[in-house]
Amino acid sequence: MADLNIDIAGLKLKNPVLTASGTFGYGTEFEDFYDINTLGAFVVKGTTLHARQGNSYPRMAETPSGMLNAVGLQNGGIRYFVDHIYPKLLRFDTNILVNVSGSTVEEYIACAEQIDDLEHITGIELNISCPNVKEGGMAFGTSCPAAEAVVKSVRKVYRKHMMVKLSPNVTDITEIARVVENQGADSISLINTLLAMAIHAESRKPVLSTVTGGLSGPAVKPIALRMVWQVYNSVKIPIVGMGGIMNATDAIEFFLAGASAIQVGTANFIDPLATQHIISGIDDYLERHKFHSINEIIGELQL
Amino acid sequence: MADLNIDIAGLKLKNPVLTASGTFGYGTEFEDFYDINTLGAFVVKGTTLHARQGNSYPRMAETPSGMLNAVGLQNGGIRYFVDHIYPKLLRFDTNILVNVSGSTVEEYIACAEQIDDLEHITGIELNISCPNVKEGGMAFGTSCPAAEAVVKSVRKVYRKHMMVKLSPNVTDITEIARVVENQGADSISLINTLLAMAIHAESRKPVLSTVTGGLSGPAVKPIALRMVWQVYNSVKIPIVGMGGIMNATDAIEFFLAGASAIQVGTANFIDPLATQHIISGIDDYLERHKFHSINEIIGELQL
Amino acid sequence: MKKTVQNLQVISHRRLNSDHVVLELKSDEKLDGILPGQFANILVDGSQKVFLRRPFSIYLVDYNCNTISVLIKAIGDGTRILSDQSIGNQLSVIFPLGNGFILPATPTKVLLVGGGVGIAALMILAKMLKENGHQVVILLGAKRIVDLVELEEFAKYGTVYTTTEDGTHGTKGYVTDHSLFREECSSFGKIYTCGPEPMMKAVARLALIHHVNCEVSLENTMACGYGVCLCCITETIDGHRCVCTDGPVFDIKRLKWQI
Amino acid sequence: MKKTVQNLQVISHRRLNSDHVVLELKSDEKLDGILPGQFANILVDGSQKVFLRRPFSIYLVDYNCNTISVLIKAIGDGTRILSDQSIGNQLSVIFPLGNGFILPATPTKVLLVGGGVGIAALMILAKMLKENGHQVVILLGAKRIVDLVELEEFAKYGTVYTTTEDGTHGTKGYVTDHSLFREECSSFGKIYTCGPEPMMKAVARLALIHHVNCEVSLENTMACGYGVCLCCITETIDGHRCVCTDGPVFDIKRLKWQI
Ligand SMILES: Cc1cc2nc3c(=O)[nH]c(=O)nc-3n(C[C@H](O)[C@H](O)[C@H](O)COP(=O)(O)OP(=O)(O)OC[C@H]3O[C@@H](n4cnc5c(N)ncnc54)[C@H](O)[C@@H]3O)c2cc1C
Ligand SMILES: Cc1cc2nc3c(=O)[nH]c(=O)nc-3n(C[C@H](O)[C@H](O)[C@H](O)COP(=O)(O)OP(=O)(O)OC[C@H]3O[C@@H](n4cnc5c(N)ncnc54)[C@H](O)[C@@H]3O)c2cc1C
Ligand SMILES: Cc1cc2nc3c(=O)[nH]c(=O)nc-3n(C[C@H](O)[C@H](O)[C@H](O)COP(=O)(O)O)c2cc1C
Ligand SMILES: Cc1cc2nc3c(=O)[nH]c(=O)nc-3n(C[C@H](O)[C@H](O)[C@H](O)COP(=O)(O)O)c2cc1C
Ligand code: FES
Ligand code: FES
Repeated sequence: MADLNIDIAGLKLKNPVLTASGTFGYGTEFEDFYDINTLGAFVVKGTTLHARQGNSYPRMAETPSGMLNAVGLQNGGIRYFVDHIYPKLLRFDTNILVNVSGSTVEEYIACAEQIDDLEHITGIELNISCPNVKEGGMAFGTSCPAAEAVVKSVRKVYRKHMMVKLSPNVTDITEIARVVENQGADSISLINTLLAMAIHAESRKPVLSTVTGGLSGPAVKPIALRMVWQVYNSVKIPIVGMGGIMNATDAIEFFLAGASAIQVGTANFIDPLATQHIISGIDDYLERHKFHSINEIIGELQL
Repeated sequence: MADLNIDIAGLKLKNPVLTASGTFGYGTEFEDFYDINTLGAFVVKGTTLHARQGNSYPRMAETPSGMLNAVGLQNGGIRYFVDHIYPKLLRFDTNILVNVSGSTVEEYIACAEQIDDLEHITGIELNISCPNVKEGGMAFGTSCPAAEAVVKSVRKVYRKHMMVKLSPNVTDITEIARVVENQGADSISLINTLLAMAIHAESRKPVLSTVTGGLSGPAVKPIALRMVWQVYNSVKIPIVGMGGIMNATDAIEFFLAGASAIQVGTANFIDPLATQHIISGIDDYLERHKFHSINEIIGELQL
Repeated sequence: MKKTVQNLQVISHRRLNSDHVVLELKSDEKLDGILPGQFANILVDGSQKVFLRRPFSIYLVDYNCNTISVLIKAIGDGTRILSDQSIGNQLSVIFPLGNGFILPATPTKVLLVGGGVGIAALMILAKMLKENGHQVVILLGAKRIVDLVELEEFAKYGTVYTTTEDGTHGTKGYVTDHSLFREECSSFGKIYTCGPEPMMKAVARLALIHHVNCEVSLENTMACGYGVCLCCITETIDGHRCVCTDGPVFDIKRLKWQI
Repeated sequence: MKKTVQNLQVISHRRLNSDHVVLELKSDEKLDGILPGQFANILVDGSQKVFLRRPFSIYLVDYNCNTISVLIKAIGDGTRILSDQSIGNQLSVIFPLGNGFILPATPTKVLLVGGGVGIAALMILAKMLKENGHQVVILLGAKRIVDLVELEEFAKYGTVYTTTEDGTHGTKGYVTDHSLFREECSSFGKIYTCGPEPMMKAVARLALIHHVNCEVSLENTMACGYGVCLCCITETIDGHRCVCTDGPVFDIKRLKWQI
């Protein structure tokens, strides 16, 4: 058994496998399948200051080796989370991060402030990259000044681990990554979904009620890997990589590109046990290649 | 038989099916398979002022529902093209476009000037989006001032149809599209490949000699469709859509999103007869839905 | 039963007609307590065109053999590949999912209305209703006679009536054109329906008019099938609700249908 | 023969050992003039993991039955799926591709050196050399005895020698350790080789030393297989050249190998 422990800027994880926001509910949905305390951490669903209904149906389209979603951050709002969800999370013995979104900087701040008070929440993942909401969302992650404003403001009120999740829908992801680092992010996670579209040729209609949605799954893996590698070469804070990770081999590719940990998203839908296979597969890989610790392969791409 | 004729800003095509640069050689390679005069047009391989060796091996990686390439514009240079390739193209009775790339604006100009003299070449496709060359290439397509400079300059020396091919590696593709339109492009083609990366976990090496390469194939179709639709809603000049088109249904989706014609790229590798099936499939679709002409479905997405 | 992911083995493959098959899938583990109306989410492994799992109602359960059956109508790539599975193949299945129909507390005369492949959700329901002493009437509608399948199987659990749009079997017309609705609708203590949405809405309208309780089983495009992706919503009086966890069975009074 | 895309039917499937099979594929059309060393690019239809075609040397051709055979070693998803094809299945095949070996103009004693699945390119070559009156010596190398396949088939066309790394068959060691190279290398008018690159380089070095003409058949990752993608280059004295059209067979003097 290799050493899978990893320290992400003070966030100590028993292994580098997390689940991605919006693909893991509040964790409780997986309890029938496995003990979710085996995860390095899990990230709960996108949470906003006010309750959100999300977008209308249909919200999903299958695409080649991937899918589009246009959920639009359906959630009960931070008060509902604190009152009704948080108490249920107290029984878990692993790191829990809350994914936070907002339409304005003030909303981000108000939401983060309330999470700061929750002892059992190890950190937040600041989502400045949701492509499925009309206001805010991705806009914060595709412009340097906007990213700067939101990260800086939240940093002032949130004292624990602040991971910032970047949008891949940009010309130069390293630019945004550096801004985020400079404003005090503890770590960076990427990628969120790519803005995309599906059309039903027979009915001549868009498949999604919102016309465009976010692309995820193996189709985006090569883009995600490239971005992780670029960001790894541009910032010093740790990176949490994701985008199309289906198995341990995919995960290893992200570590080599520079990710200190990874998140599993869409793969949860295909195989609810995906994270469990990935954790043991990483261990196998390390043993087979005679590495003692996961730390020995992070960023170790041989050029 | 529906009417497949289409007029792209004066470029008259017998049908809206073209082949994409870099995936169709100089056309001659397909003569064993079918009569390439059946195509609306074909776009020959990326041509530069000076001969280019291209990148080292390996240049290709297979990815989920797609592939990466890092060819790097291997070609004999424009003089070689004029002297040795052009004479062989004289026998074809369909539109031929030359895809032009450069490291500097001057190179683009010099190359375009020489093509302007070739009677049998109907137009150029200005490639401001190649991700696989060190200098120039994609840089011209990811910044508005750079795109403006190259399109404006080439417009001065090139009098026939000037199609400009956009890069998808940008935050806002409509911004670049408008610049290109304002500088006198006759049409816009998109998308070129997405900058991406593949890693071989066992050897811990990048799969490509250049580390990153360009992603194409069905994996990118949802992104390409979204960009075509965005550009369609932003400019008045015609759009030639591409990115992962494998069959007639895919092609129809691009027409509905706003493309007046489409290009078939990676699909040629999987099925050399892909264009032939697509042309007849488009006709079938139009007949089945009782349309008389391809013009009736362009941009006709029902919102 | 808790939801699980299991590799189930295809142990029988029964073709009903050109596009319908019933697959029987065997588990290595003891099955317990699957509710009528629950579904299974099946992986179409290795196909280029099918990325996500495909949901199917649990058609029948055999607790002695530890098998579940699904009735599949081939309409696209996923269902076609599943229809062509050979005996012995393993399929990765997440089950049981969803909430299930609610059976009446006391012996009741109930009506089951099925259309198209929606009948798949009703077989196990009919069986359990009968086993629980209810009086079961089954009305199945289809376009043409060839689309009516498993009538004999249904007949084991209740009286079966049919309608076809072209009149080739039973009453000519839609299910709602059947005399059952005109003549004895109010005599039913509950109506259960599953099929195309327009059909279910028409049935729901009649149920409302005649003040009969009615549950419908909805379809929806699903990514996960167990409540985490939030892709499969339907509008209810409580807002957006997931069809895969809050449903697929809904009391029509909870739905915001324009009927 | 002009290159074509055809659906060929699997008409025989011969398993040689746990990971090698020979598939015989039948065309509806008359085949003509396939050169030894040419290859076929085969579509692995419908698999999620395999997007591009996979290239295979043409192992044998039967002009009477209009079939080509390929020898496949299962090393990954594509080759595994192809190895499992049943008789009757259709495969989309682009063939014949590439340039092919050049046969000596006059009767000559030639040496064929094959390693691993590289032997696939040599069978049809051995056959045609023999049919054209050349004297054929065949040297096949492998790790262990189990990896040596089709020795009897090769024996039809020439004298067969073997080497294995563990000494379980023939000479112990690499092909270049065989006495043929020490004792009679210069007696060959030409050497043809196909196999792992280190092996081919070692053979090429000896050929150069002994001033024997030598052709090698290269492998490469290919997207198209017919010269349009420019992905499959190798360094030659004329610059980058495509293995799929300028090759797969190269005279070693054209290659920029460090040997
Ligand atoms: C809870 C539930 C239970 C179900 N039970 C059964 C069952 O018992 N037996 C059965 O045969 N089917 C059942 N279905 C439907 C089945 O899941 C779909 O037929 C299947 O997902 C289609 O997959 P495909 O790959 O064959 O078709 P695709 O290639 O995905 O689609 C083919 C065409 O059908 C349309 N389509 C796809 N899915 C649906 C859908 N759910 N509703 C309407 N149109 C759709 C697509 O837009 C497309 O035009 C059920 C669905 C749900 C949600
Ligand atoms: C001209 C030519 C002729 C060939 N003839 C034959 C033949 O007659 N019989 C035969 O069995 N094979 C032959 N091959 C090799 C065959 O094409 C590959 O084994 C096949 O493409 C692998 O596909 P896969 O999906 O099974 O493996 P993949 O999943 O693609 O790869 C599995 C592993 O093998 C590596 N790999 C893949 N392709 C190659 C390659 N070409 N060289 C080295 N490593 C590779 C990958 O990096 C990976 O690690 C030939 C190749 C060429 C170019
Ligand atoms: C259905 C769905 C819902 C998602 N919701 C959120 C969300 O609420 N917040 C967020 O930051 N990312 C969200 N994402 C993005 C994922 O967390 C992840 O960044 C993306 O899917 C890429 O990873 P994958 O390819 O492994 O899924 C969602 C993704 C999907 C598929
Ligand atoms: C091997 C290869 C080489 C390419 N070379 C060029 C090129 O020289 N010039 C260019 O503008 N685009 C080039 N492209 C991009 C294609 O023309 C096209 O824009 C892209 O592949 C997306 O379409 P597809 O998914 O249908 O392949 C190349 C693509 C591939 C796969
Ligand atoms: S399908 Fe994912 S929540 Fe219902
Ligand atoms: S494989 Fe495309 S040029 Fe050789």
